[in-house]
Amino acid sequence: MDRRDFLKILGITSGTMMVSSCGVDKASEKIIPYVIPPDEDVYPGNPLFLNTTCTECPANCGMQVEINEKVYHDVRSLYPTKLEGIEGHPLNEGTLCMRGQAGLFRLYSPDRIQRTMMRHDQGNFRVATWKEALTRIEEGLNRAKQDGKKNAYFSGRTTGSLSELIDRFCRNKDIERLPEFEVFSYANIKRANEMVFRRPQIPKYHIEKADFLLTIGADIFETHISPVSHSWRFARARKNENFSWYHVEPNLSLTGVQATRRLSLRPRSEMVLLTFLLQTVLEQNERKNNPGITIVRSLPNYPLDEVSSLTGISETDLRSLATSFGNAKKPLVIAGGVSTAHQLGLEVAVLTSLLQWIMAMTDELVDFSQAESYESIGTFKDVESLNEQLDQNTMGVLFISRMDPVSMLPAVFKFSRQIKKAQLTVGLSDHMNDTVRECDVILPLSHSLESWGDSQPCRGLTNVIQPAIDPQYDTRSEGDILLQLLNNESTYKNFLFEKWNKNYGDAGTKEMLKTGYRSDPVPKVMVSFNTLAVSSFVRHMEKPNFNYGVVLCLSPSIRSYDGRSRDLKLMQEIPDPLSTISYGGWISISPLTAEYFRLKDRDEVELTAQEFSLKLPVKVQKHLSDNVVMVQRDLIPVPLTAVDHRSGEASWYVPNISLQKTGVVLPVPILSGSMEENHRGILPPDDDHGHRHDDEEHPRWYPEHEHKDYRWGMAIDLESCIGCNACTAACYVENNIPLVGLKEHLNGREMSWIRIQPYYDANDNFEFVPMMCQQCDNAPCEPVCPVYASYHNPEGLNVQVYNRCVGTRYCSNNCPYKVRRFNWFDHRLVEPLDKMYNPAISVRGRGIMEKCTFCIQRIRAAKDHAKDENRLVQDGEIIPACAQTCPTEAITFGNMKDTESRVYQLAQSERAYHALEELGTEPAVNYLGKRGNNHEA
Amino acid sequence: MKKGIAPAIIILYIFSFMVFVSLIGYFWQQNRKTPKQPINFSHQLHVSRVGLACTHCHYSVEKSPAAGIPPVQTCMNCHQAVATDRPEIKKLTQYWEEKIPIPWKRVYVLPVRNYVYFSHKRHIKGGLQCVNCHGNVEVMPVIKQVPELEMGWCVSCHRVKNAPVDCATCHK
Amino acid sequence: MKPKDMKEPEYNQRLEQDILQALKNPSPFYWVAVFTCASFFAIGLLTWLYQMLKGMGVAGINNPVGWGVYITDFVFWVGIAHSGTLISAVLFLFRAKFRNVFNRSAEAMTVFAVMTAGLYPLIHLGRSWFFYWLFPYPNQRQLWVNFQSPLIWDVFAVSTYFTISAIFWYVGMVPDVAIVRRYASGIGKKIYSILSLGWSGSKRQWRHYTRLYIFLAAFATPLVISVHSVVSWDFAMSIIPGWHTTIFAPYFVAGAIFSGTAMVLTLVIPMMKIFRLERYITVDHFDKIAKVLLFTSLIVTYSYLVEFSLAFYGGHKFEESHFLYRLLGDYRYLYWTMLFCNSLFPLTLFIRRLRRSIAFLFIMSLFVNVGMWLERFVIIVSALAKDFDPYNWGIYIPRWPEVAITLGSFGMFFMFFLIFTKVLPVLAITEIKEEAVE
Amino acid sequence: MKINYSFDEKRKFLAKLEELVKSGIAREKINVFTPYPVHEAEELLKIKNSPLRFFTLFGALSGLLFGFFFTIWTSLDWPLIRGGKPIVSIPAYIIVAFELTILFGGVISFIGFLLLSGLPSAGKIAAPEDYGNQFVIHIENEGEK
Repeated sequence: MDRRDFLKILGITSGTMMVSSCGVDKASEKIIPYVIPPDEDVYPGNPLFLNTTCTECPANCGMQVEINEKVYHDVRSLYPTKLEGIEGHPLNEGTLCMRGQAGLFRLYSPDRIQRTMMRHDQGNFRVATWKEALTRIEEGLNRAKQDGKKNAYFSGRTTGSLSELIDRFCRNKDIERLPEFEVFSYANIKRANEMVFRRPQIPKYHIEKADFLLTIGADIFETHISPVSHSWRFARARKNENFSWYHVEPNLSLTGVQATRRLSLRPRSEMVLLTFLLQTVLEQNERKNNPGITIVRSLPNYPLDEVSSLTGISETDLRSLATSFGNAKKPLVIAGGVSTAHQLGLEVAVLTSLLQWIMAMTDELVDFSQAESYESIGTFKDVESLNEQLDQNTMGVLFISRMDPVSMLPAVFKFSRQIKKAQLTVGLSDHMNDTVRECDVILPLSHSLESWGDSQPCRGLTNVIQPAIDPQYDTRSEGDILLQLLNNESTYKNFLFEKWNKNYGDAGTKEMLKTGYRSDPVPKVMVSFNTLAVSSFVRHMEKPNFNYGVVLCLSPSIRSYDGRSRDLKLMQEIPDPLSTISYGGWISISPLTAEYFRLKDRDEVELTAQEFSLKLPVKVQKHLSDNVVMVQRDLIPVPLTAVDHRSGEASWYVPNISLQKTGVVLPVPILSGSMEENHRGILPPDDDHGHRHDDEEHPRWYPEHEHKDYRWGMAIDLESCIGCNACTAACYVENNIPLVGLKEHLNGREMSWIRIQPYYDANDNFEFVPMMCQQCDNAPCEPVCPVYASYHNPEGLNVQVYNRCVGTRYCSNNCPYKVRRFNWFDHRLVEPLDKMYNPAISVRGRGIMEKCTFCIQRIRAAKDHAKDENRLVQDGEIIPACAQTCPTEAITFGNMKDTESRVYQLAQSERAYHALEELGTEPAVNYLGKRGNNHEA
Repeated sequence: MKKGIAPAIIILYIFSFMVFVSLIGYFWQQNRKTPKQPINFSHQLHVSRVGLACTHCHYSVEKSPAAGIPPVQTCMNCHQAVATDRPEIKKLTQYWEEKIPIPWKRVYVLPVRNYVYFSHKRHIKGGLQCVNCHGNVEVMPVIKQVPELEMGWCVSCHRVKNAPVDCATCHK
Repeated sequence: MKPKDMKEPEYNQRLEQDILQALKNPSPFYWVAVFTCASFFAIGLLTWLYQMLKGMGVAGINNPVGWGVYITDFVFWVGIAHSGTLISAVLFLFRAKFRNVFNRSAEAMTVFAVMTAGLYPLIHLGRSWFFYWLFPYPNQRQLWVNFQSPLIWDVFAVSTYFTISAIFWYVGMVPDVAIVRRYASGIGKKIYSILSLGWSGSKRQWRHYTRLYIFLAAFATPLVISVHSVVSWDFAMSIIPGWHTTIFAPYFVAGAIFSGTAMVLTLVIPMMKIFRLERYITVDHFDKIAKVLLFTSLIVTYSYLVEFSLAFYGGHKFEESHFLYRLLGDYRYLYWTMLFCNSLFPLTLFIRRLRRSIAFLFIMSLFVNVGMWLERFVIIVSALAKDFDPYNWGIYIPRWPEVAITLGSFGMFFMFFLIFTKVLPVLAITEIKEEAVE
Repeated sequence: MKINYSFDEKRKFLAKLEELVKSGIAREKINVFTPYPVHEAEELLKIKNSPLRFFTLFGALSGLLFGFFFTIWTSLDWPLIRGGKPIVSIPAYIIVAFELTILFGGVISFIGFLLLSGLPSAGKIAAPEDYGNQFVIHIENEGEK
C-alpha cells in the first residue's frame, strides 16, 4: 500500500483510540425508534414539555417538566431534565424556588426506597413483594379489630383527591385519620384568626397591592406559607415608588435583610410593639373599622420610652415606623415565623389580626376567600395526644405517610420509641428516613413526577400532578396503594379521571391537564369581627417577661424548609445566602457575643441548656441581636421546646442557654472570602466614592468590534434581588454543573457558575450581588488563552469552547470577577442522578475550564426556531435558566442591539452600572443599583 | 554475519507490530462503520428499487435535530402485505407483534459527540441534500459511515457555503 | 593560571591532563549521586502521571489561585537558565576573560535548566495530553494558536532559547571535543570523533568558527533579555494587581541573572573541589562572579522598592491592598525570608574577604537560590489569593504532588549535569590556552 | 610533495610564518593548523572576513518576515475576536517575529558554518587529522596540483 493509505490507517487507529478514550463505545450503541409514533407531533430530538405540580413543600407551585432523550435517537431514554414554573400560574407565575428547581435530585436520588420491605422477627428488614406487604397490612388490620384496638393514619399535609381517598379508606377500614403533621403548622395564626374572625385559616396576603408592608418575624421569602408567591407579589409592590417595608424580627433572616428598614427587637417583645402601633392608629383616628371601646380600653398602654426599652428599638425608629404606618394608604401587616412561635406567639398573632381588621386590610389585602388550605393540619398538641394513645397500647395499625416526625419532633417526644408501641407501623415514603426505619412495613412511594394526582394548595385552585416518567423502581403512588388496600380494581389514575370528568367535564379536564392547573371563582369572604373573644383575650393578655438570658433561636432554613429538603444533594452544594456556608452546620452569633467569648468564625462552641447540649462552629453575623444565637432548625436534633397549650404551637426558642468555647477550630466551608466590599466597585457606587456608568469614561484604544444582529446582554436589578438562590439552583440543573462536595468546597473549588455574593454596603446593610460571567466586551480572559478556547463571538458572548480547552487556567487567573470554574477532577453525578443531565450542553471532563454563557443552548434553540420562520429572535424569546426562575424578575436578558428590548431600556437607566467598572472590561451585564440608600438615616 | 541478525530481527519485529496494530485498527473501524444490524435492511433496495424518499422513513429530518428512525409501524404499513414470506421480514413482523422496537446499531456518530451540537433540520433547511454527507445510500446494500465526520470536514463545507464558522455554532 | 616560569607546551599538556582527569573512572560516590538524582526524577515523572490520571485537583491549586508551585518552578528554572548564556555570551562580547573558566558549565547548566523549565508548562496543563495544541502546526481542524497569548510567546521564546543555547554550547565545545577525541579510545573515540565533526583546527575552520561564535554570542545576548521579559509578561500582561506592572521585564531579567549566577556558584564550587581544578578556577574568578551577584542583587532590591512605591504613589486601591497583603498577609513569612535572602544577606559581599571565601560564596549561593524561588512564589500566589472581588478571596497551600514534582525536576537537572561532567570537558580548554599565552 | 613546519609555541610559529610570507610564497598556498585561533596568523595571511555573515543576515531576515507573515496569516485565516483587540494585533506579533528572527538567524548561521568550513567531513571523522598542541604550517607547491 502506498504511504498515504498507511497514514490514513494510522490516523484511523489513533482516531479510534481517541474515541474509545472518550468513552463512546460506538460498536455497542443502539438507536431505538418508536414502535408506534406518538400521535401529536412529537419528534425525536425535540424536548417534550409537561405541566404538573411541585411537591417539594406544601406551597405546591405549578411546575413545567422538560423531558429529553438522554441518548440521542433512543426513545427509551426519555427523562425529565429540567423543572420550571408554569407561565402565569396563580401561585408562582412561572418561577420556582431553589428547592423546587432541585426537585429532580429527589426523583433521581440514590437514596430512594426501591423495594417494599418488611421487618422480620430478628428485627431487621427483608425485601418483600407488594402482595406480601399488603396482606401483612390486611392481617394487621384484622388483628387490630380482634384485639379491639384502633388504627390511625398519620400523614403530612394532604389536599385534593388524595385527601378524599384517605378519608374513604379510613372510613372503610375504621381507621382514625389523625390531624396532619407539619412543623410549620401556623397554629397560632390559625387560632388567632379563629378567635378574631371565627376563621381558623391562613389568609392569602396580597402584598402586591400594599404600599406599606410590616412583617413581624414572618420569613415570607424563605418558608412562610408560599415563599415564591410572596416573592413575586413583593416585586410587583416594589414597582410602586413610595412602597416601603419594615421588617421586625428577633433573629436575622434573609427576608429581614431585604426590607427597606430592618429593626431587630428583643424576643417575646413583639406584642409590645403591636400594642404600641394599635394605640397610635387608634389615637390618630387612622382606624377604618372600630374595634369597640372595650377593646380600646383593655389594650395595655405603654408610653413610647417604655416600648423602646421593652422592645429594644430606638424611639426614633418607633416614631418613623408609626408615622409611615399611619401615612400608608394600603398598609399590610404579616406576623409569623419566629415571632408567632413562642409563649406570647398567640398574643402577637391576635394583635396582628386585630390590627389587620382595624386598618381594614381584611377587605382586600388579607384575603380569606383564597385561604390556604391548612385546616387539616394539626399541632404538637395532637402529636402529644397521639403519644398518649400509644402509651395506652391501644394502637393497632399506624400508617405514617410522607413525613419524618422522628427527626422533626423534639427528642423528648421519643417518637422513635413510641411508634413501636403500635402493633404494626406502616411507613410510606420515597426516601429512607429515621421514621420509616422504625416501621414494620415500608411501602416505597413513587415520586410525584412518576405518579398521578392533584392538589388544592388554596381555595379555588386545583393543581394537576401527572407523571413525566414511569416509576424507575418497584414503587407505587399512595393513591394506588390505598385503592389496592380497599381491594378496588381501578387504578388511582382512573379514580382521578372519573372525578375530574365528573367535576370539570371532558374538555375541562383536558384543558386542566394541558395547563397543569385550574382556578375556579371563589365567593368573596367578608370577615366578621368577634369583639367579645378579642376583648376578653386582650384583657387577660400577660405582660412579656424577658427571663431567658441568652436564647437559642431555631430559625427555618431556605435550603431545607423544615428539614425535608435535606434529601436534595444540591441544597448542600449551594451555600446559605446569609452565611455563605455550604456544607455542615453552624450557629450564628452577634459580633459582640463573639467578642465577649473571644470567638472567631469556625471556632467550635458548646451550647448547653437543661437536658440539651450541642457543639457547632460559629459564624459571626452582623445585625444579629446580642442575646440571641441562631441556628437553622434542620441542622441540629430539635431540642426540647415548650408547647403553647392554647394553640398547640411549639416554641422555636431555647431559653437560658450557655455558650462555651471548646478551643477547637473546625473546617467550615464559608465560601465568601470577605463580606466587606469597601468601595471596590462591585456594589452600586454611592456618590462620594465610585462613579455612575457612562462610556465616555473609558477612551478605547481599539475600534469597537462589530455585532451583526445580536449583542446579548443582561440587566440585574439589585433592588429586586432577594438572594433566594433560585437562580443558582436553576443554573446547576440547566448546565450540568457537577456537585463537588465538602472536601472540594474547603479547597475553594466550588463550581457554581452564578453565585449570590452578600456584601455590607456603606451603611453596613446587606446587599446581594448575583455574580456570573459578565461576558465582557474587552474580556481579559480571551487574549490570554493560547488555543482560542476562550474567544468573543459575533453576538457579544464570551464563548468557552470546552473541548478545545487545554486547562492552563490563565483565563481564570485573569478574570477580575473570578467566575470561571475549573474541573479539578472528573466530577460526574452518581447513578442515577446522571439521568438529569441536559443533553443540550456537554458534560465537562477533568482539566477543562467552564463558565456561564448566558445559557447558550437556549440561545441556539431560540435562534433555530426564529430561523425556521426566517426572522430575528424577538425580545423575551430567550430566557436563561436564572432569569427564567427568578421569582422577583430581577434578571432580564435580551438583545442590546434592539433599542426596543427591555434589557436595553434598563441599561439606559441612571441606576445602571458595571461591576468593577474602572477596569474597563465593558461587561454585557448591567447592574441596577438600589434607589438611594433609605436604609439608615 | 552474526552481528547483522539481531538488529534485523528487531526491525522486522517492530515493523510487523506496527502493521498488525494498524490492521486491527482498520478492521475495527470497518466493523464500526458497518455493524451487524438486527435486520439486514437494504437502503439500495428501498431507495433505488422501490423508490422511497429519504423523508418517508426519516420523518423528523426537517423537524428536529434528529433525522428520525422510522417507527416499526412505518415498515409495517407496507410489509403487512409486501414480501411477508422473506426471513428478514418475518423478523420484522415478529418485532411488530411483540411491540418491541428494533434495536438498530448506530452507524453515524460524531467523534466527540458530548461536545458537539448537530441539527439535521438546519442542514436540510439550508438546502443540503442527504447525499452530501451520507453518500450514495441508494447503492448501499449495507449502510456505512462515509465521511470521517472530523471538524475539518465540517468547517471546510461551512466555509464554502459560508455558513457560520463561529465555534459556538457547533460546540456545546 | 599559567605560572610565569612555565613554558607554553607543558602548560597546555598539564591543562589537558588535569581537565581530562575529570572524565576518567567515576568514583562510587558519583554513581550514588547519579542514582539518587535519577530516582528523584523517576518519582517526579510518576507523580505527574498520577496527576494526569486523577486530575489537576491532586495539587493544591484552587480557585482563585490557579497557578502555584508549577509556574513558580517554571519561572525559577528559566531564571536559572539565564546566567549561563549571560556569562558566556555577554562576557564574551565584553572580552571579560574570567568567563572562560565558567562558561562551559554555565552553558551546560543553561541547556539542562531550559529542558527542565520546558516541562512545567506541560505539567501544569489541565489536559497535558493535548499539549501539542500549543504549537502552531497545520491540522485537520484548520485551527491555529492565539499569538496574542503570552503563553504562546513562551512557547516560542523558550524553544528558541533552548535551540540557540544548545547550538552555542555545542559549537563552543567542538575544538575541545577534538582534544578529548585524541585521548579517548574504542567506541568512545568513535563518538567523540563524530561529535568533533572531524575538527582539525585548519585556518579555514578557525576563520569561520570565530565568526560563528561571535554571531551566536550576539544573538544570544538579546535573546536572554527577551526570554525572561516574555516570561515576566505572562504576569505583566494580565490585569491582576501585583502582576500588572511595567517594571516586570527588567525586574525579572535581573532576578534571573541573579539566581542564575548563584546556581553557577552552587554547581561550579563542588565541581572544582571534586575535580581539583583550583589551579584554573581561582579566587579572583570567584571574586569577579561575586561582584556580578552583588550587582544583580542590588538591582533586584531596587525593583522591590519600586514595586511598593509605585503601588502607594499610584494610590490605586487594589494595588495598595495587594501590596499590604504581600507584606503582612498570609504569606508574609515567605516574603520576609525572601527579602533577607535576596536583599540583605548579599550585602555582605561588599566585604572583600567574604567575596573571596569560597565556602561563604557557596552558602550564599544556596540562600539566593531559595530566596529567588520564594520571590516567584510570593509574586504569583499572593497576587492571585486576593484580587478584585472579596467574595472569592482564598489561600493556597501546596500539596505533596507539587513537592514531589519539584524535587523530581531538581533530580532531572542534577542528573543531567552529573552526566555532563563525566562525558564532556567541564572547562573551555581551548579558550584557556588562548588566554594563557596573552 | 609538501613542506611542513611544526612548532610547540605560538611565538616561534608566528616568527616562521612571517618569514615564509615575506619569502613570497603565495598566501593561499600556506595552510596553518593551530590549537586555538591565532589572529596574528590571520592578519599575516591576509585572511578576508568570513562570508558567514551573509548566511546570518539571510537567516535573520527570513525569520523576521516569516514571523510576521505567519502570525498575521493565521489570525486572518480564522478571525476570532480576543478581548476587544483587533484581529491583527502587531505589538503581540512583534515578540513572536523577534524570537523567530533569532532562531532562524542562529540555526542558519550554524548551517552556514558547516557548509563553509566543510564540516562534518566523513574522511576526517574516520581518520582524524590532529596535531595536538602543535602549531603546524603546510605549504602546497605546484607539484601538488
